[in-house]
Amino acid sequence: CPTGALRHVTTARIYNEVGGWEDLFAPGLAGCQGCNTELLMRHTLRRVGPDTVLATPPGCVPGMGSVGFNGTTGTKVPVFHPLLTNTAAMLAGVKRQYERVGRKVTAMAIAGDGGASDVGFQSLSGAAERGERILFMVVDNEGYMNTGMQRSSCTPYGAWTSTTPVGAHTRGKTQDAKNLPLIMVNHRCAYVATASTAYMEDLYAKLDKALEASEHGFAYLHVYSPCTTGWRFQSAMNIEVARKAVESNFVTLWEYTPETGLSFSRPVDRPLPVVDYLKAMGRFRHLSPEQIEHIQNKVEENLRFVQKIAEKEHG
Amino acid sequence: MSTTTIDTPNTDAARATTKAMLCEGNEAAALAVALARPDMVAVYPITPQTSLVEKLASLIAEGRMDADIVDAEGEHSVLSVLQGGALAGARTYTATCGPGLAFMFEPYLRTSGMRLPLVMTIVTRDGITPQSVWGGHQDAMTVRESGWIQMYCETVQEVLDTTVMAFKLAEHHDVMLPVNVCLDGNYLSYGASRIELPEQAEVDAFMGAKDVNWHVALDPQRPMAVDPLTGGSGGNGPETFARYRRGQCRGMQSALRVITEIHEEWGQRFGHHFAPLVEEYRLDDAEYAIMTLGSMTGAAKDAIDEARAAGEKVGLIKIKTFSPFPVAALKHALRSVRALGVVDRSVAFRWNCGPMFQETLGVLYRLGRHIPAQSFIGGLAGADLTTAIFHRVIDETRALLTRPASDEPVWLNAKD
Amino acid sequence: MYEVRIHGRGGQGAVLAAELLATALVIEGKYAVSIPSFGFERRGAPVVSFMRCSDREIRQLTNIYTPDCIICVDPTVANSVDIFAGLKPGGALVQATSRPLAELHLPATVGTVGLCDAVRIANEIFGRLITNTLMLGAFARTTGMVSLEALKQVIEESDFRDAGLKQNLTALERGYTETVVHTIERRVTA
Amino acid sequence: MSDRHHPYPAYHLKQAGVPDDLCPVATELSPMRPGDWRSFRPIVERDKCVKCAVCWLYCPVQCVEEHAAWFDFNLQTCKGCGICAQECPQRAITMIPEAQ
Repeated sequence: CPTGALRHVTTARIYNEVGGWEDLFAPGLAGCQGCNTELLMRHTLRRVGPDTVLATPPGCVPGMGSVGFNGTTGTKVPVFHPLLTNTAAMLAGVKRQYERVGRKVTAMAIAGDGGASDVGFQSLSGAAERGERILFMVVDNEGYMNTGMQRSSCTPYGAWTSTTPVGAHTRGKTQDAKNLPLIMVNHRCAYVATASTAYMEDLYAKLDKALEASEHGFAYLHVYSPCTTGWRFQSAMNIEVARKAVESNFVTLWEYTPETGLSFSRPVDRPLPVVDYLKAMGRFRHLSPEQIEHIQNKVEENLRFVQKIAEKEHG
Repeated sequence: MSTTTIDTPNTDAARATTKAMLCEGNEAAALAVALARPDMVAVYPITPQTSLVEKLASLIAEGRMDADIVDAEGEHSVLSVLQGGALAGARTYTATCGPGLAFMFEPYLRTSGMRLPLVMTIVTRDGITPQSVWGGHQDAMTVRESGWIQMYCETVQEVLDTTVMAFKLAEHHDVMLPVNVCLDGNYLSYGASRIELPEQAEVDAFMGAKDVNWHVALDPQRPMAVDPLTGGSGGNGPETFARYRRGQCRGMQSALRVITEIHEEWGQRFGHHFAPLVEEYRLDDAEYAIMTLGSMTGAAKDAIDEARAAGEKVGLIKIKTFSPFPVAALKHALRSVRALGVVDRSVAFRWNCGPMFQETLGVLYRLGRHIPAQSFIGGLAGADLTTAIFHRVIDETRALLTRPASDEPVWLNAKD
Repeated sequence: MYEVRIHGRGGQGAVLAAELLATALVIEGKYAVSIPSFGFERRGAPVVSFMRCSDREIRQLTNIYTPDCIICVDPTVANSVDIFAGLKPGGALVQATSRPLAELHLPATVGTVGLCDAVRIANEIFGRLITNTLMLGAFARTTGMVSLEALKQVIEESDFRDAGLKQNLTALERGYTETVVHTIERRVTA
Repeated sequence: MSDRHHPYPAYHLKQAGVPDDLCPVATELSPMRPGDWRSFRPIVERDKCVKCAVCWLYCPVQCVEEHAAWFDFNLQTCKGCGICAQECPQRAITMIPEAQ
């Protein structure tokens, strides 16, 4: 299989480059079996390195013990629980003080989509507007998964969550997801990108760019992170679900800088029908044909929207 | 406003040099902050605090103050930015009031638990509903159980001096708690009085070395997890949690001693003497007394002087430090009075009285004295508490010598 | 204790006038307090501010209800506000007006009157209706409570810049020299 | 960027004299080992392994250990999710019931 062979070369190259760097989380974290977020955290922090202050607002990231419990820590670098609401602001304060005293420290957040797109959005937007020099990563598992799968504004249309249940009157979430990365593009951040753990070489490349951008402006990374528990699929299928999201254009991978504009980093030539992605998990099991059509239309509309921005930037 | 300065003759050789000037309360707070040399101030404007942060911004713009100023998008982020700054070692400051304080309540609660020595002025404001932009203590009183130290100022000079002292207090190793300097919106924030401004070098000598994050830091050279989840239903969690809570309470109690020490040192250095916890005014042979808080006290003292001149045996007790509540100092002040009138500029909804009155009842119990005490509520939403009003308070308190107090508060600026 | 209440309209600088006056008195070695009224000071709306001074420390941070002197920096605000409320018997009025004393309706409490055609002078100096520094000059002339020199020093050291500074110094000077002071015989009560 | 990757410094609160009743802080690493969560464990067919590192790349707990000619798993921390077996291009990994 030619694409598979290509992938081996790429993964081996990543391994040879970064495999020797220390995993900066404790060996034991309490993420669910097959947790995509734990995978993302470990790769990310290893890449970003020990000269980092890490903020993990309430959610799965500290929920699995990255900040620790009762006197122990889960992380080898300085780490803290900001409030769900103030991650970007608190990190900005940390970064500014180190800049004031002339120390090079990366201020990084690994935040859930709920804390970023809902209740933490004001501080995120404010910090982006002020151009605070921080690296803000959103782990988008499309809901409040740590507390038992409640809907967030990043939850997609039709998805079952515990607060958008399936019943006689409603069948899952009745609104489409907020597109947080595009909102961040409209803040003209120094760097904005979407990524997926299924495309790890793409993620690593974007992490490098984001890290660099965070030295002179606000860097924002939005990573789609399937949740085996909340989305209802077998833990072994996590990367496969993440991959199908991209292959169906349910998730598009792109990056943006004010200088280069927006461009797709993994364009999909022949996208799978979105139903192939939806069928891979239980949270969409109840969908009617009309709901599936709505989602297919939305996927295409979202794609056209981003394509137009990309064309304008390069036209 | 004018920054006219006049050198004042130095009457005490050991005393620091000062400059006299006319200054509004908000301006005095800003000048004090500059003297304390914070690394970081974060601001969001709100009436009646606005002229304070405008003054800070101009001091920084003119190069008269070396601090990073963060124009945050709201008070919630203001306090959050400062928490981050403090965890990286910055001395930090902000000011707010009313709705701004309510909006920052979530990080506000956290500042004391993390033992971060922030200083924040509350330019007190009434409301929030009935909607009001005018003075009153309701905002500061509403957050009184949040683990912050709160000191209320009577004069513009006291605003200036207390604001500088607040930084040293907050960073004292036995305290390590955030401090609110409460300054009355309107009468103190915009009222301009003659003040004496201390010299920078002498404030530097008073302040000593900055020591903000020795106990908790976000520093790659000292990696630690800050505020991991603590508690649970078993194991060592609950007792660990209780240990930290008890530590917070001990810090508050230590503050009573440290506030007194710092006020004494300030008085020796600068010749400005303020009662650190509770001021006893003409109490020595007083049969009855009134209690005040903040800027209302000046008019009340004038009324006491006039009543004394008319032969009344009345004195005044002013609370300066409201949190931690100065139980021992207030016990001393109340030791011999036989009737008490307590004037609050806010309400304690649950007890149908003023908050200071409510707290004082507890002190009387500890003292073992059951004397008639009356709650007076006035000065809400910018209402003026004049000498004439305090004569009424004095008269009604004197009446308690011969009749019991009412369970109802007396509403001073309300028409029946 | 000497208490002054200043009446004007938003934009004429009544609040600033109270602070400038208090600062001048501090320069002269007195204690002084200025308090603005706390409303919505919109341009044109009636505004009031307060100033009290004394040889010893002032403790009251309150509004003023029984002033020794009223400075009214606007000729028509008295139509909508009772500017004389609480004036102490024998008190002073410093009024911006183009009318002679005989045309003014003054209550019995007024003992001294200083009249200054401030609007006309302000138009000549500023081309705008800024009467506050003019009326401080008029106050100094009428009451003698503060020296012209101290007021000049305050204006020189305050935030006024360049042309504004020169205009305000001129305004102060002309307010002082072009004010006519009348002493009213106290009416004998029957 | 590899200059970022130096050993992180150890810091001991007690040695630094930080009281244990101020702000909750922690420097001791969590001793948790979630290996006992497993129902299935991965078995590597060593001769099939080409060391492509795909299992390492996608292992959420990063428990993959490199040996001379093959990759294997640290069973103290492996939670048995099965992603490695699913993603291995050589089909070199099998999940077998923990009870076996």
